[in-house]
Amino acid sequence: MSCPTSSWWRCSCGGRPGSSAPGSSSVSDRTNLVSRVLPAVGLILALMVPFYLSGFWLLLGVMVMAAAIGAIGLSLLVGTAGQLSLAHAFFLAVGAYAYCWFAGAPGPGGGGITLTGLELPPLLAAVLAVATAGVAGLLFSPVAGRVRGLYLGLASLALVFLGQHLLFNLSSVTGGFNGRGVPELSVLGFELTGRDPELTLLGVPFGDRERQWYVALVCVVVASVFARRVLAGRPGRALVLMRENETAAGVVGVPVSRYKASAFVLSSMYAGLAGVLLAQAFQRVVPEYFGLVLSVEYLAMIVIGGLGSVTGAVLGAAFVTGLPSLLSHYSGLLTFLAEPGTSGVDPAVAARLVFGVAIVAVILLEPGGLVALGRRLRLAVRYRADAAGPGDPGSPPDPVGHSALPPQDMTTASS
Amino acid sequence: MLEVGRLAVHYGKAQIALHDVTLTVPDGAAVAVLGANGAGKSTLMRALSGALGHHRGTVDEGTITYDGRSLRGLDAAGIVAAGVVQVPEGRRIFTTLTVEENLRAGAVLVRDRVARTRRRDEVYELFPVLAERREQRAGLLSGGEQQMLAIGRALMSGPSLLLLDEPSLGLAPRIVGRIGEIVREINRQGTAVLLVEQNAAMALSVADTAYVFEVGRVRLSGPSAELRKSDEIRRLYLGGDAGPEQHGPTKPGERAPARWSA
Amino acid sequence: MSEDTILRVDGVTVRFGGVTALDAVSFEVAKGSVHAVIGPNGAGKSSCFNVLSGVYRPVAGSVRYAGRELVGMAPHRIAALGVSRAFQNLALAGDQSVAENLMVARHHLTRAGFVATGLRLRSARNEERRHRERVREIAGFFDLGDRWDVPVGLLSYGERKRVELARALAAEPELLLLDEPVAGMNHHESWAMARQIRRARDEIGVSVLLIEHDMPMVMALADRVTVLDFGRRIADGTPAEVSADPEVIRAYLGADEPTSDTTAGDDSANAGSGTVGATTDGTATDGTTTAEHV
Amino acid sequence: MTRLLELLAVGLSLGMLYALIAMGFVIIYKGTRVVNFAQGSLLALGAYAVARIAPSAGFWAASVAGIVITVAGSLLIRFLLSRARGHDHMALAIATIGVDVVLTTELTRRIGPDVLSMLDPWGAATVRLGGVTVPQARIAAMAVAVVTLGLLLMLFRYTGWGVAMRAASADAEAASLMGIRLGRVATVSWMIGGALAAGAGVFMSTFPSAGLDSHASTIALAAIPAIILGGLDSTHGAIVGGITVGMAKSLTAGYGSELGFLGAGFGDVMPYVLMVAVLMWRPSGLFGTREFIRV
Amino acid sequence: SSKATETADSSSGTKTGPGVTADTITLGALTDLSGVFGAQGKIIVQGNQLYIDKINAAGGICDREIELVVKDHGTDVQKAVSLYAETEPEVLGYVQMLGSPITSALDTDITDARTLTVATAWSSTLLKNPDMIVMGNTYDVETVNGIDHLVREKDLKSGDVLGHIYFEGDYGNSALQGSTYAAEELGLKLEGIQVKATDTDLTAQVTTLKSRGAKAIVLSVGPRQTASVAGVAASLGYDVPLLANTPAFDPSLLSTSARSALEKNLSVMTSIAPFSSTDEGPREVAAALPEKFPDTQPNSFVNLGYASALVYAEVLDKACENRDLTREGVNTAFRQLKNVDTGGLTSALDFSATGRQPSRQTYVTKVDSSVPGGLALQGPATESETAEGYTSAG
Ligand SMILES: Nc1ncnc2c1ncn2[C@@H]1O[C@H](COP(=O)(O)OP(=O)(O)OP(=O)(O)O)[C@@H](O)[C@H]1O
Ligand SMILES: Nc1ncnc2c1ncn2[C@@H]1O[C@H](COP(=O)(O)OP(=O)(O)OP(=O)(O)O)[C@@H](O)[C@H]1O
Ligand SMILES: [Mg+2]
Ligand SMILES: [Mg+2]
Repeated sequence: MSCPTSSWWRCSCGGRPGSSAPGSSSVSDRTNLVSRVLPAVGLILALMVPFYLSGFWLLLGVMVMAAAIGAIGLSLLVGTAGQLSLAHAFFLAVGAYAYCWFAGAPGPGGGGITLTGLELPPLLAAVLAVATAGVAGLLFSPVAGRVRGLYLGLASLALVFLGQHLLFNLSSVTGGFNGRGVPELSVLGFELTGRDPELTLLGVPFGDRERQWYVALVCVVVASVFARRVLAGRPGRALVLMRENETAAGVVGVPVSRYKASAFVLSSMYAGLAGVLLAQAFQRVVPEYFGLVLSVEYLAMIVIGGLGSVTGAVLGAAFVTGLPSLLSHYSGLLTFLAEPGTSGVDPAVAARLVFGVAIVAVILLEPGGLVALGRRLRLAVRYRADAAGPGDPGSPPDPVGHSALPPQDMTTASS
Repeated sequence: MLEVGRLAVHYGKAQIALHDVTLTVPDGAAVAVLGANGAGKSTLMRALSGALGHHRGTVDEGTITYDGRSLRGLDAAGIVAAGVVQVPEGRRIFTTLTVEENLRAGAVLVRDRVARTRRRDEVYELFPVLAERREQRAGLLSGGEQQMLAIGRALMSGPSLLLLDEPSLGLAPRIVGRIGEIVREINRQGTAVLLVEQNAAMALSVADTAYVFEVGRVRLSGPSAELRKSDEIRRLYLGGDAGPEQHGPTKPGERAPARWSA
Repeated sequence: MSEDTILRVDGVTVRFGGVTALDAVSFEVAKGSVHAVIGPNGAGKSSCFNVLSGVYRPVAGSVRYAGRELVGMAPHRIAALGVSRAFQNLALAGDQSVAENLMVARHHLTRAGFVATGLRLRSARNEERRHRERVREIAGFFDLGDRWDVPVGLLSYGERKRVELARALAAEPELLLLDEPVAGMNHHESWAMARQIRRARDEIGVSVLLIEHDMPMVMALADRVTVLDFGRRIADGTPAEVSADPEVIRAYLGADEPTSDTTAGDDSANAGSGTVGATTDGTATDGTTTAEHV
Repeated sequence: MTRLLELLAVGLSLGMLYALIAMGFVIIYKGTRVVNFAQGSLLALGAYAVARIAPSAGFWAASVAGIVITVAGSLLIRFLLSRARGHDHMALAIATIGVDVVLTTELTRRIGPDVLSMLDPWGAATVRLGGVTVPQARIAAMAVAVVTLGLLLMLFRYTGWGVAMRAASADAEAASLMGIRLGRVATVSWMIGGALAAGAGVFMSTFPSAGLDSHASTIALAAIPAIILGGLDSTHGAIVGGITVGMAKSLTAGYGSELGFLGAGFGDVMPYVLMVAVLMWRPSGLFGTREFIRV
Repeated sequence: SSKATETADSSSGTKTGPGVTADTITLGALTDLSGVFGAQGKIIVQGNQLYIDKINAAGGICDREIELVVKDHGTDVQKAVSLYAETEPEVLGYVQMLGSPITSALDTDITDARTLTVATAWSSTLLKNPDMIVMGNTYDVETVNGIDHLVREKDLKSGDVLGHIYFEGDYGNSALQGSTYAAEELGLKLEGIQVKATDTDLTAQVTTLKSRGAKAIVLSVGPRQTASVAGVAASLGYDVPLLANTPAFDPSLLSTSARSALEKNLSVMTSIAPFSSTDEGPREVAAALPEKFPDTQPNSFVNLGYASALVYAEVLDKACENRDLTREGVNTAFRQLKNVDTGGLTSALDFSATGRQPSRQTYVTKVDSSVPGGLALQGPATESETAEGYTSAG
């Protein structure tokens, strides 16, 4: 098999690093159980979080979940469909700003700007914002028809710069440099992401962060289940073959340009949703945020998590979004570090250094990302458990294959 | 002389591909390896040429020595430097390079410019179509042309042991014949050859000895002439022209799927 | 086009820069037949398949299939018409299992889109189940049953080749294009494969257009053979006729014993610019344009 | 008219800088297929080393030391990447982001609020060429870029390096089966890339720039359109791309008020617009290796 | 549930709120220590620290010690927002918040939570936030005063072309508002060019201004850009006065090749006194800095940090007087400060009304490498006639 040169994302054919070993069906019962029970337990824990943790943690959680949605979208596009994109920040911005514009009220903004806005019901505005992001993706997808691989990735970067330029300059929509405030998401006067009306559950006041947590949780669960199913089903298979060999995919019956467009649309809709949620968390959207660094961070999320995997995208989002905050939150505990303000290595610098090292470490340990790392650890544990159990651990598993020669004694003429 | 002793190889997690394989290629000899799909022939080649790592495979035990020197610890480039060169399965030509550059890439270890040019001309002589296409991107060649290029490229380094993994794959009968001749010719000039082939007739006509692999083990081995006479070999690898009906599915009892009606 | 002709290729010409890969090639494939295309390496056989499956657009000529013109049609539309192809150089998704690789061939037979799949609507679930069963059956037919869950990248070359074939058949085609289906298989395996191809024709009723260098197999399997050399058709006829054709022997077989797949000597390696086969209708084209990927 | 000429000269001089930066990216990509996101911080590392050493040892000795240090840095990255289990180029590229974070953070801490001077011999000197002024430092940058390109061309022509590099990046396994030492190819690519980064870092911090400050590493990103324009794996593409981007920037900045309708600050977007336009015309840049799939 | 709800309880007659206990008052500083503005952030933190040390040594405020919680956002908006959420419940307010994208993003949070915050920037948009402390006059007023100075002292005449090179964003826009106003008032033709922080070679911009015949250039950029402009202008033989806003100069520029050009032509307009000022406040800073932070080079940003903490302390003193250390109380106290004397660190500050400049007086300083900090005061802070008629649009 010769290497399709379009596979910019790995060097050669043969087994994909970290792809699952064959013959795992023997343990599928157990893994099935684990894969069913684990998410349920996780979900219950996630539902309980707002009753126990403070605003900082809730906000961190909301940001991680929002990023996870964005990362799932990007993973669909890059990992599954093989369309490298660095334009994700742009689509996030489209979602965030479109929501603000659809739901926002006209009026004076900062710096002498008069803002416009449609004052639509927030939920409708959110749906429209996601749709707008999808349309933006659709409009960009023809470029992917012509430009491939890394070139496509870096070409899409142009969208980020163009986008930021627009955000700064279209100030009646975006508020310009100072951005614009984010209307609360609400249904019939009940704010899903704000504080109005006041609400107390089991003695815990349910303010904006608590509510946002649940909104984000619902979104992330729906988004990941949806993505997982798409990947396992008909569209997913078509996208994967398109990634591996575009021409062959067409011949096999996959309408390639339509699928490319669909991948861009779906991915940017995910980004749009992530943008809406992030806007809720920030309560103000500023153009500065939606830059190159953000795009690269999303790429880092899906690679660190494991390309093409939904779980990976979520893990990667937690890693890239959560880790720096956690590190700086706890870096104060490292008392041997210099005081902030001195020129030594202070906690802030240490946190950043650790973050950088962590990125390198994850990838060196497992280029397949956190999912692959997790899978490997699980396998290692299982092997150890199996070895301790009955059966002969030393005997090699049956080589797979089939016999061509009938088992029949034949004089071996040895040389 | 290449000596492989009790070689065992596995891929990834416990996918055993070779088991207790012992085999020798005497200096200047031509040895053929036959076997069904998945028998482990390519795995053997990869183990010899140091390419297993690229497939997440590892040698578990056994020895590989060439001229008394162990190849097991060497990387692929080191093995080439020792004179052992492989034509990989599936051609693996450099698709973005031109034909000429592919040949040049095969000769990176050859310092002598004159020798390089001479070998290149020899390759062009062997495969004139490559000379016609010398400026074309290799990836655009036809399947058979790519196969010729893969063989030519391996010849460029002037190996003392040539490992050929299905060199006749996808070649027209006339060229297959020529490949056989070429291999014989290379061999006559002193290069030892280890040849994996599905075209058993050609392989046995070229090789002095042959090994038959089955599910990761050496099932049979012996002089080509003797193996040629074996009924089993004739039936499975050479075939008296029996026609398709003589060859049932490899597993009995498979029904043909009925016509699909949606 | 007569009732029992499923495919008619007429005067197809393909050029790449200076290379004329196909030069006014014409032939017909009868419905329910196995039709072989043979010829030396680089003769233009795969390019011909690329035209049939919509990958290359010829500068001249037409391809009629079941009453439709295929030239200019997008590859996926051609696939939807029931033309399916197995590639010479495997084109599988390496990290996907055999199952997924075969299922993708059902694309044009299935409907579930992003929304239906993502929401796991009943229709999508049923469809998936029905087609999976069927595909499993086809995998069994190609002896891939026990490889069902294995990622294709971990299979040996010959096994992958079988997956490629199974995928082509899994598309439930009317016309099956097979590009060197038995390359990389040993004698026994080749014949087993030949048998499967014949059974597919006999029992499922597909028409087969086949490129192959394994002459004994072509002789045994094909009802009719077209021979290409340097992009031109040099012969067309029954296997017996073709293999006796001196032009074919000179350009392709290179031996006096045409059906032998063993060694043979031929020194005139590059004597291919011989006369055009008798039946070539030689539609002249000026064609300064090159063929393009579509 | 003179204004146009002047702006073109400015663009050329700015373009030389981008060309140097771009060339570093290109060499590493060519040899290893890794897009080195740490190139920016390597640049800053080189300039930082020169700035620290120059006061005691003089500019030239400091430059040599700076190159050595940067090459050591880039070899460290290469070593780290070689430890990775697998050869997924994307993953490796992301790993270089990690390296970049570490290096940038540490350099920012060390540079502090300072703007460090290179103490280079050119200073603020300029030459007049046909009525337009070009800084000497930029002429030196141009000389370095052209000489490097020349040396690389010679290297590629008279040794197997060019082919070996391209073969290694086309198919690593097959290349190693041909006796190409992947490790050595990678090492040499990273060394050249590192040395170029140091050079670019120095010229980035000489006149008409003020010197090196803690923002330095972000500036390398401005060279991205140059790399793509020219073709990711083409060294002369890097030079052409660099000059094109320099021209585009200087012209849009110079005619900013005439182009006011495009919004303020369009000069930074212009190279990207140009880049996309070129890609739509030639999907692999002006000189990049064309990608294709044949079935 | 283990999650506590916050209550503002009172003890010993003084009402308290978040960030205040019986013996400490906790203040936050959200700044950049590791990112692109890390260097500046660090120095301002040092200034904060110096003054807080002084207060604590003198027994604190309201019998409480002042504690400073420093958090690094690395100029990353997302991180800043989450750091704000993290620190907000534990602090009374912020003695420093660096970076205008960040102050913009947190604008509403700050008003919601009523955390009195010193914005370490001078854009006019900050003025409308009732809980924001701006240390001096905003960039627009600074610029108006500066241009007026050019006209009075540097032979700039009505009808002349005035160049203005500015960053995109709040800083540049704010300054541009000022220069637009001043140009109109003084009959100048304004030629504005926007640049980015990543532009370090401003040859094209200077060439353009030269060909347009600009007689002076206002610089609302970063130090590197300032040096580049000065250097390029000198090499082109383009000898015009340059006028820089507060953030556009850093003393380390004096070790670059642009030094002589800067010394010759650059004046810096600022409401923060230069390090070399001989007033009481700056002298105090100059004496304290080498003791605690011997590595830090003299820089007027230390004065800024010091003055910020000083103003905050004044607010707290007032609040203590009012016996109300809740956030509302602190804000009330803040608005009662009509005339804060920073000992010459800044011009006198009046915070009594939201939306108004705390000060309309600006120092004119000149580059002088012989004095610590590189800037020499040219006289007391003054408000120009032109500026008197100006009101910020923000
Ligand atoms: N990269 C790999 N990872 C895991 N298993 C592999 C890998 N490559 C091959 N195998 C398995 O090892 C066995 C031997 O494969 P090998 O490629 O050596 O067969 P072969 O004899 O060359 O067959 P063919 O004639 O089809 O090329 C097969 O069962 C195959 O599935
Ligand atoms: N896309 C292309 N660009 C340039 N040349 C091409 C292209 N496709 C095919 N060719 C050339 O056209 C000729 C015919 O190629 P084709 O693949 O059709 O041959 P083939 O008959 O299938 O040969 P084989 O039996 O070796 O597979 C070859 O010389 C090949 O180099
Ligand atoms: Mg094999
Ligand atoms: Mg072919």
